[in-house]
Amino acid sequence: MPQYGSGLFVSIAHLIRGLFGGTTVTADVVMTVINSLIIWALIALAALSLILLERKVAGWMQLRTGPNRLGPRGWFQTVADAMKLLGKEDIFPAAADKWVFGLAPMFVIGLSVMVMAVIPYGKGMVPVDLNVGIFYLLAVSALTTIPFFMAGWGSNNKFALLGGMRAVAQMISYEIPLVFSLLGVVMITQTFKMSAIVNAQSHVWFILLQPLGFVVYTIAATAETNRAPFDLVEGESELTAGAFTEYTGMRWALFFLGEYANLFIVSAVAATVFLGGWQGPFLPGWIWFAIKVLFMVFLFLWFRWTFPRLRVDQLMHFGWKVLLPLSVANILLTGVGIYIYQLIYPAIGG
Amino acid sequence: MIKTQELEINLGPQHPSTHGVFRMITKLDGETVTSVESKVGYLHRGMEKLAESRTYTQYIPYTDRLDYLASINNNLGYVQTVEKLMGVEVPERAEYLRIIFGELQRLASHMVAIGTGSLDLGGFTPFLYTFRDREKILDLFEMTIGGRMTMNMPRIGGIIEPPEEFWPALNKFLGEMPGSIEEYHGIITGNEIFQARTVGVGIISPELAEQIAVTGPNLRGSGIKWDLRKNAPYGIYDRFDFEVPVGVNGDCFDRYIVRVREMEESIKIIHQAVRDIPEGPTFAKVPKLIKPSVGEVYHRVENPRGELSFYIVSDGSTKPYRLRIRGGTFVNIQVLPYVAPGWKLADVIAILASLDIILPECDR
Amino acid sequence: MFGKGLAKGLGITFRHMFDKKITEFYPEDMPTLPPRTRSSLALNTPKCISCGMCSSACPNKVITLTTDKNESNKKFLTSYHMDLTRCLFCGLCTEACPTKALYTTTEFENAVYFREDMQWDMMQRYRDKVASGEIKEEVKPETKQEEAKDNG
Amino acid sequence: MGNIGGGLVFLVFALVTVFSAYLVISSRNIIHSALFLILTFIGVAALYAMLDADFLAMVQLLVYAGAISIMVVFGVMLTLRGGPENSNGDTRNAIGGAIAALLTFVVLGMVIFTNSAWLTTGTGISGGSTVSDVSWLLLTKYVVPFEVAAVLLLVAMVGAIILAKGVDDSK
Repeated sequence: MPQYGSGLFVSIAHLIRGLFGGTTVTADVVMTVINSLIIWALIALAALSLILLERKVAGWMQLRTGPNRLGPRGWFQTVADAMKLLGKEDIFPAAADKWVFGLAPMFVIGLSVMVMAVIPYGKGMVPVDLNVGIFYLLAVSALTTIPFFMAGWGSNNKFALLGGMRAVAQMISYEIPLVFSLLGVVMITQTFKMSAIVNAQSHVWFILLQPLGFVVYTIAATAETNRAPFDLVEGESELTAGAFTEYTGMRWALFFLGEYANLFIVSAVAATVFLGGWQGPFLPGWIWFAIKVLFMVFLFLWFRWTFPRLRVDQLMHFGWKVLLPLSVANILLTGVGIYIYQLIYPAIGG
Repeated sequence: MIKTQELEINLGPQHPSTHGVFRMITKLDGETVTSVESKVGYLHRGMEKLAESRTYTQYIPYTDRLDYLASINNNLGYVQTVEKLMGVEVPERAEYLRIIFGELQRLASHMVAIGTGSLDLGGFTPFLYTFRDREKILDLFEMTIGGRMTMNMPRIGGIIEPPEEFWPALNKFLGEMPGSIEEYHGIITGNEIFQARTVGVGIISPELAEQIAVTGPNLRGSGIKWDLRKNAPYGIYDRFDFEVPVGVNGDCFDRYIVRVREMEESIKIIHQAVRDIPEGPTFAKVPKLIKPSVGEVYHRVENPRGELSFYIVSDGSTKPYRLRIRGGTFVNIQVLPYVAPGWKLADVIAILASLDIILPECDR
Repeated sequence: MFGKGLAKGLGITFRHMFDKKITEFYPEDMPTLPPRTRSSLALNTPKCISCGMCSSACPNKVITLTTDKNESNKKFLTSYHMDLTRCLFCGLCTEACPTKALYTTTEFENAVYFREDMQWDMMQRYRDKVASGEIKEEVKPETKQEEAKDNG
Repeated sequence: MGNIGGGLVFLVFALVTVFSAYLVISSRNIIHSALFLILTFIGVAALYAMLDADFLAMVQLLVYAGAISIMVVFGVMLTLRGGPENSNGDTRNAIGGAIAALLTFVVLGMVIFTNSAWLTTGTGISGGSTVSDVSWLLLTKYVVPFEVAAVLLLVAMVGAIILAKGVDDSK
């Protein structure tokens, strides 16, 4: 396995592997444990920093400074908030469906961990490089509907129920354009493997080949993460806090964590699939990856702090009647494009 | 047709989007609202009864607390009513100052209306932009009278003279205002999502508006050109040249855009007033103890939220025998059960926001 | 074209990201309020002529003052109490004051932990202010000081 | 899957699948039933993945657990009258059900164990991943069934829309 210039983390991983005898089962198990610990840490880190970033960006856009009290320029604010949430009372509503209500937040975070396992963070830095990587990612993130529904139902609260219903309806409608928008890239690369998709972009980023796919993906991903202008699940102006109305303390914080982990995931997928992943000159791959993810995150934050919210039927209308045809058209165009390309360069494709 | 179970939801009295303590009992079929029952009165403080135990002057600060976003307009309405009862002639300069401050207050109030309107549709940032500009107006008020929300500024027979530094600050504000309105248009009016949420939503037909006696921008949004400043001028409004903007469809967007255009008209009025304001005293000769003769009086003014009128019965003592307030919100809110059904839950919030209610005025 | 308005909005928010922020860092940078600000009330005791105009101008009976008469039949203040829990900060009392002994100040940090702390003894507050050097005590007529001494 | 670890994992997922399938039918609360159904689907997906049918596993996850079960849940949630307690009714014909299940089990077992061709594992068509195999087969050998299924789904969709829109009640 040539790992030239692959950077710090890969070397560390090799070192640890070497300690346990290279490719033995023990080494595999140890690496899996370490990888999952890293992913957990990454989720916590991503959520904490993204929450702060969100508040800072929101502040700047609104002519405020954002959090500015704790630590240098307020950079420790979310840490303090997390501590506060940890210390809060965990309230179960009397009429709640205890098991469903209690398990929902854990599923949110569990699914995020499952998804984050297949993202290529840098050259050779894919915790699990599945053959069906991107498809696995979509399949698992489709399951994120369930915890939202569980939260909405389990709370036994009318606002929460409406929020849960919206979550389900919204995710079902946006899952399909999301999948289809990524299919164009899959058609070009002929693989679902995340690392192969990144490798295929060493010359040209797929945002240039798939601009329509990128646009559709960005919109669908905004809806998938329940962020404005598609934040109907929370919809605070009509549903107070939607599906999370009854949640308190750490359980609520887990939802929050899940939301930002999801934000990170969709940004990471966009960076991987459309922006060339960790490819880039001079800097190590994982730094390039971080830069691209931050760019996507900023895009989502920017949308959130500029746009009002769509109505639920407009959201459905937009998803089914605008995005879906667009994404199908994208697939068609890509197919035609590949066909023409193959006529010119018969070598490519299978 | 697949039927779903009807869901009864209490929006309010504690709810982020009911602008205070307003309660809507909504019945939902899925997301579609089938009926709305509006409940008011959670903020009832007996404002009318309080007047009976306060002297005429002492009641002025209470009118601040009717429509707290337009306190100077309330003050003016009340003060002019008492002046009408007593037959007091207010000095020219005071009249002009009243126009300036009344219109500044209208601007501030409309800024809140469009800002919170955007907030209720989920757009948080425009809300803070409007509040940034409102802050400038409040600074002007603070400079003049010392209050920001509850100004208690006009007095029976006059108004308080603003300090020297007020005039340059006012000019600076007026200079910045067109840019700000341009910004509102950019971030709210022109936004396709905002338009999708408001155009054609919650149409109040002119007939309905007339039957319920809706007033203010909500009435004008329905296309009826009725503005007391033009149709029954009080103070010296007849001397100013301004348009009465009206909407076409009577939907939420029209009510919004009428407010923005009224802001532009208000700026025009302030410009004219600043140009024409004469020198002179700002207080008429009024006895220290206000004791109107026996009689009754009715006076109405155009407030940012519709007509505000006072009806005072005097028994010749220093306190009103009976005082009755007709607030715009209380009437405007009554269209909700007629307009809301058939729309989605989020639309009801949009309609409520476009009505621009303020509960203290409604419940009194 | 669809999306033009959205793009314009995005442009506005992006521009504002680099604008000057308008946040006030309150406890560090105290805001300078205009002199007319009605955020607190203070009594300049020596100026007070104990006429009771403020008390009768108040819509909410915030002010209760007690007076006494000296030998020369001149009224002087024995206590001046304000119940801030009921105060509207409307400024009618300061307007009514003929000598401007009662005046509004720009101190705005009036929050207290206990309800009783909202009961202000204005004369005591004046003495505290003089003691802390915040305001200079007005030179009182010679006779008045003696009278005060006589009364205890 | 000869090693002990693989067998253990299989056992865990099989138990999860069977147990949650049992809970689907025994749960009194219909929402719980629906949620356990999702768990069953996920367990089945895991079993597929263990059989190296990773594409099928993902389809199972995406379509069954992600979409179909959600539709079930949605339908239940929207049409539920009264509380969720005892909404699943009694499982009355326990004996009859047991006999039917036993018979099904026996028949399946006979089919599996008497048909020796099932016991051998198939080899890939192109030697590539399962995805390319599946797509290759779908668009060549099985193109007619594929299109027929598509038409069937289209008909079902049209029917669903007509059902949902329904006849005007006001008549």
